[in-house]
Amino acid sequence: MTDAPILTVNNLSVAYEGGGTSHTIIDGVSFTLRRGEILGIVGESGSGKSMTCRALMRLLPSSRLRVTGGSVWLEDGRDVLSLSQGELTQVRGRRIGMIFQNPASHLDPVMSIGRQIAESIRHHRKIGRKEAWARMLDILRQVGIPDPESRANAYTHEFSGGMRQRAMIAVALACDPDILIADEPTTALDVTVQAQILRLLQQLRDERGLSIIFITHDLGVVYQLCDTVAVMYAGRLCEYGAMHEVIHRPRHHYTAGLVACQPGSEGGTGRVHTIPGQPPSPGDMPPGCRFHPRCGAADALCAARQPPLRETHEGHACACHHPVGIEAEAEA
Amino acid sequence: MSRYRFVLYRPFQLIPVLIGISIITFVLIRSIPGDPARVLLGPRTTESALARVREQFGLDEPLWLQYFYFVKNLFKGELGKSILYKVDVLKLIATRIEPTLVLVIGSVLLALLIATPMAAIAARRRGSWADHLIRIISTAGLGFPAFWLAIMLILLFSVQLGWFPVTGYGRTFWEKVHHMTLPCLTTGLALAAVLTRNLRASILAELQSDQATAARARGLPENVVFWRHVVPNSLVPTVNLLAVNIGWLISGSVVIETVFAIPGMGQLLIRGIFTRDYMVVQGVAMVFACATVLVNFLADILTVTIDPRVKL
Amino acid sequence: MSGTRAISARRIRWPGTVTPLVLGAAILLTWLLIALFAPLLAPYDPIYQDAAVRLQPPSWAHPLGTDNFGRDILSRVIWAARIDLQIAVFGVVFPFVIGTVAGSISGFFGGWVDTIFMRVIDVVLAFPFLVLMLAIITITGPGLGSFYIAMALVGWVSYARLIRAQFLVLKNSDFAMAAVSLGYSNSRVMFRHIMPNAILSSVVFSMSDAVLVLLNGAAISYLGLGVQPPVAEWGIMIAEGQGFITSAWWITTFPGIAIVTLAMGFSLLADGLGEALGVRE
Amino acid sequence: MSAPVLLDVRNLSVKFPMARSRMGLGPRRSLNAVSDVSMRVAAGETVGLVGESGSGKSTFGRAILRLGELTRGEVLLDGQDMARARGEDLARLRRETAMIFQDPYGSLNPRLTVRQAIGEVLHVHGKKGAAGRDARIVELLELVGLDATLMDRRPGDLSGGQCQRIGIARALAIEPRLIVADECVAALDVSIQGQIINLLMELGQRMHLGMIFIAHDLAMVRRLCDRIAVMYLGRIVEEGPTEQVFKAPRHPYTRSLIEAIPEIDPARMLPSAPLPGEPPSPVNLPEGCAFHPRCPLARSECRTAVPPFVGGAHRAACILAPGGRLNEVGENLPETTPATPTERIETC
Amino acid sequence: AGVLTIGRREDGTTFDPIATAQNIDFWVFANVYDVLVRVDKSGTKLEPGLAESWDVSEDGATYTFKMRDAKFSDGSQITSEDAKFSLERIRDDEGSLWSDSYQIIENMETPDPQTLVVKLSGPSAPFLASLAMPGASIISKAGMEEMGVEAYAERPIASGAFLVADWLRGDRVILEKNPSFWEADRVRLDGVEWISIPDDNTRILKVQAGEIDAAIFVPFARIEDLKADPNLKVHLDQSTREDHLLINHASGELSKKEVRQAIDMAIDKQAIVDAVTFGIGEVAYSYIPKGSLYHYEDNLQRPHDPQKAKEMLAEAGADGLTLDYLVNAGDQVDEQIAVLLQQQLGEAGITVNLQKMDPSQTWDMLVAGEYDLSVMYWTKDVIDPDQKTTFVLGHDSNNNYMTNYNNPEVKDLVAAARVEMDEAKRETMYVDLQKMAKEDVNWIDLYYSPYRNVTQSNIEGFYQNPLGRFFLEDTIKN
Ligand SMILES: Nc1ncnc2c1ncn2[C@@H]1O[C@H](COP(=O)(O)OP(=O)(O)OP(=O)(O)O)[C@@H](O)[C@H]1O
Ligand SMILES: Nc1ncnc2c1ncn2[C@@H]1O[C@H](COP(=O)(O)OP(=O)(O)OP(=O)(O)O)[C@@H](O)[C@H]1O
Ligand SMILES: [Mg+2]
Ligand SMILES: [Mg+2]
Ligand code: NI
Repeated sequence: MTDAPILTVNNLSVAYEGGGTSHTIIDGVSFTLRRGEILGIVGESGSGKSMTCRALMRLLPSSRLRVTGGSVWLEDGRDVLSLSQGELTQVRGRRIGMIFQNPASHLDPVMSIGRQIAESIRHHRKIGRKEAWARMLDILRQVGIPDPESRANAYTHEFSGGMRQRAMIAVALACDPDILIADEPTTALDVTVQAQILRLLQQLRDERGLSIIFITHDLGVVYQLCDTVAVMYAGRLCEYGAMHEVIHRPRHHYTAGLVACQPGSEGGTGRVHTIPGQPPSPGDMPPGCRFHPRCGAADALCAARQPPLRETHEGHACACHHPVGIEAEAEA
Repeated sequence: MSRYRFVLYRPFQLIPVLIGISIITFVLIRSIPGDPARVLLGPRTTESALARVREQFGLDEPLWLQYFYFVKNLFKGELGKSILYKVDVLKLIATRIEPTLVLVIGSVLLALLIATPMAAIAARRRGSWADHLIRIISTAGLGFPAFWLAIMLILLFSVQLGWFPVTGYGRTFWEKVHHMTLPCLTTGLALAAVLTRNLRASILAELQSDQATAARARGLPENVVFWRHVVPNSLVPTVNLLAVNIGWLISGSVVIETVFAIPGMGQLLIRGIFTRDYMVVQGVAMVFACATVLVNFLADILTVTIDPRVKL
Repeated sequence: MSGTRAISARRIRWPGTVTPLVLGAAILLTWLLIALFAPLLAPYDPIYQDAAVRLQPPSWAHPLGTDNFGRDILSRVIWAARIDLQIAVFGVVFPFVIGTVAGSISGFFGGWVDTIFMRVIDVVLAFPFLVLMLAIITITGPGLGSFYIAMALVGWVSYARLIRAQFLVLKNSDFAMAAVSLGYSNSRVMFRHIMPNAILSSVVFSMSDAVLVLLNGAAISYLGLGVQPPVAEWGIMIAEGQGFITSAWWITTFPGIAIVTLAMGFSLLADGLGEALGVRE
Repeated sequence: MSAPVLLDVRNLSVKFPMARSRMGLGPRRSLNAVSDVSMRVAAGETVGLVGESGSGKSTFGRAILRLGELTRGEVLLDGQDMARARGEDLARLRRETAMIFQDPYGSLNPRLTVRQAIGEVLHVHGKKGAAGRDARIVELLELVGLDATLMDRRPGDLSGGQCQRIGIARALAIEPRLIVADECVAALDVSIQGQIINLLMELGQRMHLGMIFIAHDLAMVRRLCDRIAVMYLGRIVEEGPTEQVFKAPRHPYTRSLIEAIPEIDPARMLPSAPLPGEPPSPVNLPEGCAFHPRCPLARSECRTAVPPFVGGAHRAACILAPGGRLNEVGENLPETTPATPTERIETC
Repeated sequence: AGVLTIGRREDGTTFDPIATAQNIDFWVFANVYDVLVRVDKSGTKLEPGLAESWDVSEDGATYTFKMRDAKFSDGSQITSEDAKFSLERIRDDEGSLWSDSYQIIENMETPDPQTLVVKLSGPSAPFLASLAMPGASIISKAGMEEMGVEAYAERPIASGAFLVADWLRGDRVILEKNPSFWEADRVRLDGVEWISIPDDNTRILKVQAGEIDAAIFVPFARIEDLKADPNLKVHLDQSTREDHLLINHASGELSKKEVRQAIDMAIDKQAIVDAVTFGIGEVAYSYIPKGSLYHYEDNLQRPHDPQKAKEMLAEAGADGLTLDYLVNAGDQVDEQIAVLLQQQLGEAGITVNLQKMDPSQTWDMLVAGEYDLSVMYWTKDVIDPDQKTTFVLGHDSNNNYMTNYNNPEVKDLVAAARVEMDEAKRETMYVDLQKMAKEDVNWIDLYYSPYRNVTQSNIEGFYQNPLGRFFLEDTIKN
């Protein structure tokens, strides 16, 4: 892991405008990614994890959604958000590859896997058909697809779930990008297969120095895989820092709750720890700290003012007026 | 290839359909009031003449026996003898099949030629004036009665501009092309309206599909995404729509052939119905039904070819 | 692409917030009102023949002209709205009901019931429907009643197929399964739980089907088996005016426009409903 | 188990017919979704059923409630066979059992309000006169921790967790004795999952319900269930008291499954060589033990014969398991990979 | 020189003269086959055809024809053997639609190739005229025996002015000049194409666009503007067509003569002529059409007087009369008349229910007597009035042409007129018949209308005689 950031997301915001209303979906998200780093983004469903990644690829799923602010700096100093359409196609795939949660729908069903990969290679590398095909086979082999020569001609539906996800990874790796964005790539898979995929990603990082943004809502996966972690809640970053820091010493009450919720950790019986209440809906955000209605430590300040993301510790930032364990630590 | 295996056994599955069709045509046409003998002889005739004609064509036999003969003939590959024309129906159909075929195929081709670019433009520039224009035109296009549109096109292209002949079929290849352009355009326009709307919708859906997004994420330029990943995927529902519309096209041919004096099966059928020429109606309906079934079969093959997921 | 589109979207919107749904409904409502108030709106008796004013071009006295019997086209177009709306409605309602019942039975029970229905549907679909309709209409004698009978006998298959497909999906859906697991009777599951969800796509389809029904009516009129004269109906007005198309264009043009607008109303409504209900044809 | 047996499933098999091959003339093949599965559930007991996707868990769950096809076997409810019940008997099954579904939205009719959805159950089962019905609905809603103000909302206006609770309330409305919950928390957020699990735990105890809890997530099962059954390709390969199974799995598949759970525990890092491959298709199952192609311990015998399901309260279908052919003595499974749980340097 | 292209409504059905009753076929037969005796251009006189001359025996039962020296299109001689064969076929063949009309022929002899002797079972005034019927066209015996009926019906061996070069079914019949025709010098055209164009509009548009030389069956509505076109010539040739309103005498009040007379008076025929035929037709007053043999110019014409009609109905105890009117679906003119009559009869207090029916079905209903009123027309194909008279007044079959008209006196007179060989006597008999029919109102005569054809202005000599025969042998294309 080197220190030079390969991707810097600054104050990224996304809003939804339609039907006469407009509301913020992503609100000022910032983080950096270094070479060889695996950044985990966790959060509940609808907290904006996918949207953040799509925004930084400029792949928002609807014309009613728009990026309302912020910047996404690449290593070479370009801002993805202000690139021309042509430059963008060079960044996508070539610099940043993307793996989606549901490979079945994200692969073209009517084009063979091999052709899809070779297509990207040829497109970015401007090399011959044969050469591209050979490279494609290489990549398939790397992601662990047995017998790539014959499997390359198969279609998506002929692959099993795990194989599809490997194929998806192969597609993302086709042009040897520096950054890989993986949007819940293992959620749909069985645990045994999930373990295989996590292993593969780790290997790729180790062998190629790939930087990975890994989206999940399973803290266990984060623990097994990531170096840093960003916790999102209701469109905002609420905690961000080195993985062990955040998981072992969560500062935000939401993160703390999440960690405590993890049922398997001690195998005990009795009630599971829960966070009371429901996450807010995007059109109807509470004022102040968005977590305060569900937070045990909330007071008037939380309801009134939005807490900024502050560094509480080296490399560990948290957006909370009353961070967990800060007083305790000060005493120690 | 195993996915194409249905090509072998599908024809067998048609047998019950064909039996059903033969019974329905048979019963239906015979339950139409009116007497073919009387039609043939006109009003100035005598009972004895009527009786003789009925006997000659077996119209005096009990219905089940007539059906038995009809089926027996079918197995011999015959469709019976026309009451009006006094020739074998198969022979009549043989002389009439080409124009109808040309009309249907021509309409489909023209419709595709019109609909594909229109749908592509409308979908890619969703919300632009071009999109709205295309949507309005295609919505209105659904509402034109075919025979009225036909006359309008004739007035414009034949009478005013003189580009195409008013009616007829022609004998040489180019003559046929020249004659059939307007009729094909008439049915083609209506079909194009349907196709444009459908294709536009499926392209729009496909443009926002996950796999198109993924293709963009791979850095493929929008054009490549569109032509290689969006369009092929949106064709499948359109192919099926076309197949469903084939019955409608054949129906359309009945009217269009009358307006444009095309010597096809539609005209034969209409005259058959009005003159109670049982054999002709039976025969043509059987041929039309088989054609519809065949077209659906072809559509299935095409679907399987376009979309590797489909198994039949 | 979506990203840039979001930033530099250039959209021409329908004036105000006119959506296809609203526009379609407005057109239909207009025609409905015209039909309802035909006696008030029509300046003349639609079937009164006035030999003195035959084949008059549009004028103040006869804004849309007169036909070869001296009947006022405007009045006929207005009165015809009654018949044509009726055609569009009844031409759809009967097939809709029959098809829905057949399709739901076929889809819900499956097995040999389904097989039989499917074969029957295959057979009916294999016929060019206009031909089938012609045959049925000649059997029952021309006129509106026969037209409805023919439409019902031929048109139900589309609805049956749609509903059946929906039932096949929905009967395995969790909520249908839940209903069964809660011990509800078959009919309750079928009609209270599956049907309301299955029927949406047919409702949307019925709107575009109404367009087809109108056009079929016109084609049948052209082939001479339309409504009884002297009733004013757009299809038959066009068919009758054919002979004057070069000399008296107004006889065919106005009923033509009427059909196209009504058809557009239905299509737009179908589009809008489909969008609103999340159903695609 | 001292409690009386509520449900006794014996040798249940479910086959799905497949389309005939070769011009419809070839042999009729079938997909063995569930083969020869037996299971007992006592009143007040919660049995967890885990296994990978496609292993037949849902099919099993549906079959015992007669919501799906059932090819062979018996389903005894209070000793009465329900597998082929009709009419009144089937109605009794429906009255005494209920199912909770995975998709919280999908299992509710989108057109019915909460009041209608629950009221309908009460109406059909004649539980309460129209007068008392609303009160009972409120009571049920409170039972699952919902506010009565939600009564007139439709599923579309509710969150996933709320919908799931309504699904549970509706299931409870018929006052069942046995509940089958099919992945009922998989679609929910982590923070909500716990709420539902707690609710089920509470209800199970309070109402002395028998429950079959189908899940992917072993951690949840461990928390909730008294006993656990592990399915692989349509068969139960291991069954026993939860803690015993977790502590000392007897089937290599169970062990791999437990190892593959990503946990926040430096002592339990993912194996560096995870279980290879994926479950084969249930259409053409491998000969012998279905797990052998992926099994790190596979012997040549595994290829030929299906291992018997042996053991006492904790049973497994593996020749290497205690009581299995090669392990009469009852040692635990041999280790396959050296125990190198961590390969990352702890930073804190 | 040149090929004449003519647009017509339908394609022909066959070239076997005995196997069709359709005008559409007959009109082409007249170009392809010659007959023993022809009808002249006026449509009222017979003239020699393939029979150069003929003698009638004293008793009027034996006819001796002398055949002309003429050849078939295959070059073979047309002999009396062929004539005999043709007449035997129409009388005896099981496929003949006309056998009833020729049963009068008892036997035929051919003493030599030029002589045909026909013996009738009794005298018959209309016999000679019936030989002019296209059904009695002369075909080649050898040719038919060799080719078989079906092949002959497709590509006949012609005895007339043109031969069938090709027949594209459903599209067109292509005729070429028959060089072997005995009158070949008279024929100026190289050929004729009969093209079927079913839609009235497009058929006319095609002439207007100059794509064809002529079109027949011009709708009344188009006559006016076609006349205005300098490139076109409109031909309104006298026809024997008469449109009439059938009355079912067996239906309730309609059995009363006074009621029928009242209906006759309630109808404004001139209005029909104006509205439906655009003034091209003429009010009809006798069942024997104007310009036909024995037509009676001075027959009674009841004035249009709805008031009087009302009174007469009241007198007859038939006020508030409600009648079912059968309309032929698909026939514009029929529907127009129906709509007009409905309004006119309404003015006389008669309620008319229109019942639109497919034409094939209306016949069945007419024959079954399930109607009150219906419009039909009759175009003669024989010059002699006997055929029509028998059908309409002679109680021969179909209940007097579906009307159930029953007047024994009239019936006897019809039979007598058939065997009366004296021209003058016969004429008075027919005049009486016309008067009696009018008095009884067997049906209501509506209007006579001409054949309506249009040609390019460079076509000369395009003419259709009242029986519908086109004289294409005299037509010139410049
Ligand atoms: N096409 C869209 N139009 C409008 N809003 C959208 C759209 N897609 C997503 N959203 C909203 O954006 C917010 C963030 O969604 P996002 O998909 O980023 O969540 P997520 O954290 O990835 O959730 P999950 O874990 O379910 O994938 C949600 O509130 C969602 O409702
Ligand atoms: N109706 C059906 N027809 C045919 N095959 C079926 C049907 N339902 C299930 N199957 C097959 O039966 C097998 C078992 O499916 P089942 O849904 O029971 O698995 P599961 O263990 O519940 O999986 P998951 O964890 O994904 O829910 C699968 O291979 C599935 O494809
Ligand atoms: Mg997401
Ligand atoms: Mg399942
Ligand atoms: Ni885009």
